[in-house]
Amino acid sequence: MVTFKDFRNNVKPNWCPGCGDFSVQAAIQRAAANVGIQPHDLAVISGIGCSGRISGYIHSYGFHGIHGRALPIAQGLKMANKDLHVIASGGDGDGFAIGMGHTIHSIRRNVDITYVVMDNQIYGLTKGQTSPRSAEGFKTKSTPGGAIEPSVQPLELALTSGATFVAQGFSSDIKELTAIIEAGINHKGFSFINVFSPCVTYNKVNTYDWFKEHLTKLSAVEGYDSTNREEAMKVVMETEGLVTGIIYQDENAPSYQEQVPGYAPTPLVDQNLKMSEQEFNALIQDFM
Amino acid sequence: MVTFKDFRNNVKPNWCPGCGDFSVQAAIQRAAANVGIQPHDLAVISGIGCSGRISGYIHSYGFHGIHGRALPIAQGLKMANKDLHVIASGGDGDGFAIGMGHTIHSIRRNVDITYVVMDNQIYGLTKGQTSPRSAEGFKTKSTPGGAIEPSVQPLELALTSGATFVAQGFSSDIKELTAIIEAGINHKGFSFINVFSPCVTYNKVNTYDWFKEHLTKLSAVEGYDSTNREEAMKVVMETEGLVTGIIYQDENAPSYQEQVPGYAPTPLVDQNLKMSEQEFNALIQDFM
Amino acid sequence: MLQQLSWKVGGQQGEGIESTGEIFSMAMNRLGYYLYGYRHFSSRIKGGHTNNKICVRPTQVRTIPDDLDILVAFDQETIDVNYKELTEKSVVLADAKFSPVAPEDCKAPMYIVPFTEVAAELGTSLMKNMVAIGASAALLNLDKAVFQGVVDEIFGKKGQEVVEKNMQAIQQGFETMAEQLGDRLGEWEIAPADGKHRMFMIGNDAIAFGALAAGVRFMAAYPITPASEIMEYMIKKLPLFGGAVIQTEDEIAAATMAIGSNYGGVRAFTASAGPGLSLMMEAIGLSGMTEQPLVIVDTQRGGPSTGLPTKQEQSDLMQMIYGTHGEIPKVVIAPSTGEEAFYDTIQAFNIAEELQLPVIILSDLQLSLGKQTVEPFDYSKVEIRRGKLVENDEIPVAEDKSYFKRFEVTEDGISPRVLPGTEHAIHHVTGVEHDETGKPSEAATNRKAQMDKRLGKLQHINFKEPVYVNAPYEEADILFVGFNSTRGVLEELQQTFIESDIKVNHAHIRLIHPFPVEVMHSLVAKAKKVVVVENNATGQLANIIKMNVGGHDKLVSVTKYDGTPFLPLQLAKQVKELLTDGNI
Amino acid sequence: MLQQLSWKVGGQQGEGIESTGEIFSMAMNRLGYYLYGYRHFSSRIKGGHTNNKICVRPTQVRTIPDDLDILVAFDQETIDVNYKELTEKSVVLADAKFSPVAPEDCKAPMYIVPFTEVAAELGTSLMKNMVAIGASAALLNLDKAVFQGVVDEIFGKKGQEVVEKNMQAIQQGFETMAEQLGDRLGEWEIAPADGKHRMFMIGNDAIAFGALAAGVRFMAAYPITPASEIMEYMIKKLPLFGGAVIQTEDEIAAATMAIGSNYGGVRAFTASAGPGLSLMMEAIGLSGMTEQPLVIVDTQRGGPSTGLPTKQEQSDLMQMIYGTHGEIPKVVIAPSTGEEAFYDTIQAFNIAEELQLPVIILSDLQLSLGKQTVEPFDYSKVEIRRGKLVENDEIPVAEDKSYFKRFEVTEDGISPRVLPGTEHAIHHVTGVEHDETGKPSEAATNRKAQMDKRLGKLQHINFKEPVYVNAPYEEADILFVGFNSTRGVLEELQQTFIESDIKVNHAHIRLIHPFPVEVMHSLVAKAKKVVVVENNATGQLANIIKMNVGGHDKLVSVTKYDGTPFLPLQLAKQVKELLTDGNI
Ligand SMILES: Cc1ncc(C[n+]2csc(CCOP(=O)(O)OP(=O)(O)O)c2C)c(N)n1
Ligand SMILES: Cc1ncc(C[n+]2csc(CCOP(=O)(O)OP(=O)(O)O)c2C)c(N)n1
Ligand code: SF4
Ligand code: SF4
Ligand SMILES: [Mg+2]
Ligand SMILES: [Mg+2]
Repeated sequence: MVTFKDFRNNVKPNWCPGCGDFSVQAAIQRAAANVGIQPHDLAVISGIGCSGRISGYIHSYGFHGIHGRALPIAQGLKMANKDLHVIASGGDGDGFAIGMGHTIHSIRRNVDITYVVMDNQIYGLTKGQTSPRSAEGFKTKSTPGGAIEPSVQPLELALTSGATFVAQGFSSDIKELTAIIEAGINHKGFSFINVFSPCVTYNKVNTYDWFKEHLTKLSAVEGYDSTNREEAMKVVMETEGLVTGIIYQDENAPSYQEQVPGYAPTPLVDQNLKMSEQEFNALIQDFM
Repeated sequence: MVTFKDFRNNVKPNWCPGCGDFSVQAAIQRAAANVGIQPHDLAVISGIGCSGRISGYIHSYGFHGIHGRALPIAQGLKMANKDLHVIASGGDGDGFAIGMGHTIHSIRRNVDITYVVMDNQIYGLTKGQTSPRSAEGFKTKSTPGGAIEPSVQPLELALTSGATFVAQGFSSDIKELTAIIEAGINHKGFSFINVFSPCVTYNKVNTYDWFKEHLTKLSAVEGYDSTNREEAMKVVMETEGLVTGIIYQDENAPSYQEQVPGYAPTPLVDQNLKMSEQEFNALIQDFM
Repeated sequence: MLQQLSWKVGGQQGEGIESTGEIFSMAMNRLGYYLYGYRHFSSRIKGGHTNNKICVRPTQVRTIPDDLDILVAFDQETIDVNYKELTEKSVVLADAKFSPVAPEDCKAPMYIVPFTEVAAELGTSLMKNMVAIGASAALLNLDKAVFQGVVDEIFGKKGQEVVEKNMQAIQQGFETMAEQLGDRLGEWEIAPADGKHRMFMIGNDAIAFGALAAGVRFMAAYPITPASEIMEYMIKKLPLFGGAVIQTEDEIAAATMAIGSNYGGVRAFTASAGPGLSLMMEAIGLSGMTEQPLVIVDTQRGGPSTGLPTKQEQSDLMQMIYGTHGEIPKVVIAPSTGEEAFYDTIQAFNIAEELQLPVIILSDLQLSLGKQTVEPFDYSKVEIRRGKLVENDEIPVAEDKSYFKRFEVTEDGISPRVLPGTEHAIHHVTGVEHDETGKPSEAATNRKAQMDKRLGKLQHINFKEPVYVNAPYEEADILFVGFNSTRGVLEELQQTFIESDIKVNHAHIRLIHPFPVEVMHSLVAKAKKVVVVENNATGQLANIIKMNVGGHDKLVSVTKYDGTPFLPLQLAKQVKELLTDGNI
Repeated sequence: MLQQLSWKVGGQQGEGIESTGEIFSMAMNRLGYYLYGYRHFSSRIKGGHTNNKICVRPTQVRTIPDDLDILVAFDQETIDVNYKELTEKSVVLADAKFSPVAPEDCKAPMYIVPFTEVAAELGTSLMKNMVAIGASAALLNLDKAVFQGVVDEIFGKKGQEVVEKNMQAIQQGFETMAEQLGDRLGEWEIAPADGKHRMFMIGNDAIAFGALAAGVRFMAAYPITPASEIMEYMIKKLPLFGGAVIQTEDEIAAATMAIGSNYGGVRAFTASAGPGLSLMMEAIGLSGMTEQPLVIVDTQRGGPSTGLPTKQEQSDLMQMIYGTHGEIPKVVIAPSTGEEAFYDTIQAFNIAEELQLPVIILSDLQLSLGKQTVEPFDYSKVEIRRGKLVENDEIPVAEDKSYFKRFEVTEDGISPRVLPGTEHAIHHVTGVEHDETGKPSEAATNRKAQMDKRLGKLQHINFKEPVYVNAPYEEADILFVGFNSTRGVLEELQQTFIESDIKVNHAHIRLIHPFPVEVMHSLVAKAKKVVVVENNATGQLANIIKMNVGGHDKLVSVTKYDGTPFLPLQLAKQVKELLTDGNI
């Protein structure tokens, strides 16, 4: 039996003490163990940012790519080897600024991977500029007078983009977060998981306490039906996005891979690269 | 008095006969005339695609940029010269595939420009590949078995991204479209206008007739309140996006320019480039 | 009897010009002729002049000629735009429908043939192209049976009646023409071909086929001229091999997705043109830094920016070598024929895996879209080499979570490669500088070791025939140098010059980077003048030679950047002018 | 009395190391010393070793020395990482708190000083840096009054009490140290400075200040190390001038937004580093093709990919020249000092408008973040030239909607430029090839004319002093060549070598592209060996010289790519080894 300890490696994270990302890492490790994945069957693909370092802190395959492109790398990997469990992760700048296009198109595409955004409403690694998730009025190095753009609404965006799995967690609540990520891994399409992961160094507004005060837990909403998209949209709008839990899931929607015409039922990586002479000649015939 | 004829130039569009883009062009010309803009005070910034050619067919300043980047160019221009009327336009691939990130962030930013998407649910110029707006199941050169991704929902995306003006038109209904674009130009923030503009060559499904059959006009919806965002979202979801008219407008929201700290009330382009010696010395003092 | 036929059909885009050329060529191909075609078209869908110029020969041909023997015109514009290519020996066949007028200084006689009318009488004016083909057949004295196979193949699924109608159109075109020709019937007959069956394809087909044969099972791409056919081929064929194509949201996604797939162990690639390549620069750097194989096809077109998207150019050379920030090892391959396009694509995938780096297959519009005769590809020559791909059972069980040395500094400079999913080989991959296990490291000594290892890999490249050399002379007056599709025009020129007693060697660079310094050094040394011929304005290849080989004094840069390909006579004149100008 | 002091403070990131160096330097600056500082830091927010090395001299200094005179250590790691730089004449000041241990082979004596303890006693251990500064002052025999101004300025707004506490901390640091030092008090006293007031700033400040002085009123940018300070300066200052900064969603938006603003007539720019530049390649091409001015700053850092984001490198040179697909005219400027960074930035904006093209200001991490003494900028030297910007009243009324010839082929190759909003000058702009009015055109002759016009513009560049030359010898043994921040180390080396009777000339390339061929040709001709020194692995500048000037035989490429800057002694050794190896 694997345990979360199997997903620990011997690298000491270079995050600031108290950073929310520690718990996101722990939750991914626990979730992977709970699902029963072997470390070598998991690949964590991450972006650039403080958050992006996460792929180096989990004992599994890890790929720390370039800013904003974790999702296409992750999808390419999953297409190559459908037997791997692929988790993409990165910051709010990574996923909602430079990576916004990929985020929305990945959601639409529904390739079976899990995407965990470590949302601290700030650019951590570059030392405290505004992020698309920074609230209006939030003062940062790049908006000393306060941000003047309404913040991106990840859950609404995901829902309107045809997401089949939308959830949100809070890094303080490792238990709930672990359960969410577990469900995300088990979901057979693209799972979109936004996680409030406080930056203790540059975000003095959206702190642990702030979230504790403002967050609603879906598990506390009686009779909430996560299979209902309208209801999902409603709860997100009502809580102004400050809600945690599995917000929406369509368990029946086929994943991208299930729909691609001709896509092999076995991992592409296991195929013999060389085609037969017969196949080769048939291709030649097209041009004769 | 300017008339729409003042916005005609002597270039013959190279669109296919019957292409929806002709009417979008006409509507922009009429709207500009109706608003009373002088041709030299209008700048049309366009992307790459059949649609993108539009900036060359209107007698006004025109900038035909690169694929997917009409919006940042347009915003840079508007920031430089707030007295200009700036219209950005391009195709559905331009705005929702490669340009998706800019589209969402431009909406959030709310710089006072008008964005007209010529949505034909296909890639025209590159000869008929699937676009993010192609409906599921739609067969194209690149999806011979039918598209397998749910199509992007422009109106929902705009609404969830904090849009202050969201509208949709149909290129056959020049009158309504003209009125929409006129309102968009008059709107003081970012106006997002999606226009169904059929591609008669590569899209044999979403034809003029198809739209005539499927579109609902908001003007026909009794008591529709375009200042109510929830109602807007509702009507968009109910009609599955097949609705035309001004869907949502917040006339009171300040534009980006109005909120930038210190931004000059007169166009930046009119400023004297050279600072005074006094100003210069004050800057030097910071480093002494 | 002609030793070569130069045939062109022209009209408005969207009018069936393409299929006219296609059917004519297919028939000639089946007779065993060698063909080389070049299409003139515009960046618009319907309307605008388009034409298709095809050179037919009983022997190898890899260039379009300057002149025309036959011009088939479906509109007046076709005559006006193309008549300068006509000589006294040529002929114009013009559709009666548009009341054609020959310009005063048109050297060739014009025959007005009722293409549309005849077709309409047979049922649909759409068949006017078949009538025109029939008329051409009369000039060439071709048996209409020659077309039966092609017509069967194209119209067969529409039923026997359609096939027959089309054959009738050809027949009537032949007859109507024959009547007008009188004595001249068959005057344009071409010397007989060998009757062998060969492939007839565009360069993009050869590249795509090569990719498939190399074992590609995944492609991620975004449409763009003139690369899209590669994606379209893969969309058609990959499902037969269990693979998939994803049309991505942009080129950045395409390149990074291809990296992801290669990381996963599946050969994957993307194809684009200039604008797309410009967007992929960061991804290419990632591939280089993380040592993940990546193959990218760049089908060059007229630049800069959107430029001349449907025109020939070779102006991305420098970008392909130097476009990425920082320093990575990178391979740039530039095939010049359909055959090379196929085999070099396979080489590209092998090298990408062997050296664990990005490989760019450089093509140009003329090679990518020009349709040419290609010798059937040889299955036995399809070799697949995956380099140091280590399997699980070759790896000792890792102790105490220590990472696998995926980036080990080895003697030959190549680190062992493992795929995610391998039990005993967990490691980290990052675009940040890293140690042998992939952990980020800023240590100066490690940095240097990893940089040296990565950049040093290029020394181990296993590329067959990096330069195509035809150098009959130990001491040459001229060494011609080119890359990509100028191959044919230079071959032609070399022959002509040799015939006028100028000693000419020819080198066509197939491996652009790492530059084949030695071969080129000795060839340059053997020549009095080095004439570098390229379709760009700044003489990029000439500059690369200056940088790598020197020889500034004897280098002459011949450039063309007006969107049109080099033509043999025109180029000969250009070179000769430089000769008499004392430059040579 | 020292002619130069080399001082370093080190500790954990986020511990106040930066401000220790800052306060010490500011005080020295006000005494009229010349300073040059270089920070070692990592790509993480808190924790990890960081240090700040500062060279203090009564005369100009533009490099950090190899050795250290004083090392102030706030943790053991600082000693372990840096002790090799210590000589017998140096000294370590270590905080008693971490029970410091000097390595056995440490040549310098160590003084253990209770920095933290003293500070804590005064109220807060945060003031330990002031104690350390006081201790340093004792070594230098500095009057504590020297610090009063700086402390006032920094802590003034926190109230008089805080100011006094900090001054007390300095005082006590001085005294505690003085006690330990005994006789050695003031042994590290530096030769007196001239007392003149000069600026002390990082290169990024100089660039940003230059942009503001050049009339920039708009910036669009995306954060990245080591460019962010430029954006941060503009965010602070632009509101004072009515302008604005937009932090965009990515670098593509930043570059294209800047193009839009320039098109509108407002000087605008963006700044980034390698990864951002790789993403901007398509936009740069658009600027070149549409002839819209665009200025981009590239602050080079360790590549490739994410590479070594906080380390020195000069490896984007080739990309800056050749990164875009197709061929555009482009200017690349590489200032090497704070002064040049300021004036060259102004030149960049002038040239961008005069020649209507993209101009890249190349910097490197050492120049961008290294803090140095800079002569106060001269207002009278700030010249603004906008080129052929045509006003409405100079334009005849257009007839019948004919377009203005914005892309006219003129004698001097520069087309008249008008801004949108101009009544009589409506025209079209496109990245597609176009005619003189901006309408798309595929015509071959027009294409050639427009390409020739665009590329020919570079001949008209008006750039002051394209190469910094210090060439005392008509026949030199060595010509040193470099660019960007290697200026100081080469100046230093030139002097040392000249002192040992080697005839050395020095050329620092300030205008990288178009390459100053003539100047360099003659300098290369005058030298026996050309030693090109650069912080990259492939010798990019050396290659550019080979391409443009030749001289392959005498070129020696000296490279360093381990993330650390060149140091004078180390470099001298490296060069001398090459000399004795027979290479020189
Ligand atoms: C193309 C590119 N642009 C910019 C950067 C610099 N950069 C690194 S991380 C980052 C954003 C960090 O914010 P976020 O994604 O929210 O991650 P966090 O550090 O907050 O976890 C930026 C702008 C980069 N590495 N690459
Ligand atoms: C960076 C880049 N990638 C690809 C292309 C090729 N391209 C030109 S237009 C276009 C898409 C056209 O679709 P759309 O935006 O919907 O415009 P339409 O032609 O349908 O009006 C593409 C992919 C390009 N010009 N630039
Ligand atoms: S800066 Fe913020 S996000 Fe980054 S490691 Fe520190 S606390 Fe975490
Ligand atoms: S291809 Fe379609 S979108 Fe393009 S011009 Fe023709 S009809 Fe219009
Ligand atoms: Mg963040
Ligand atoms: Mg479209």
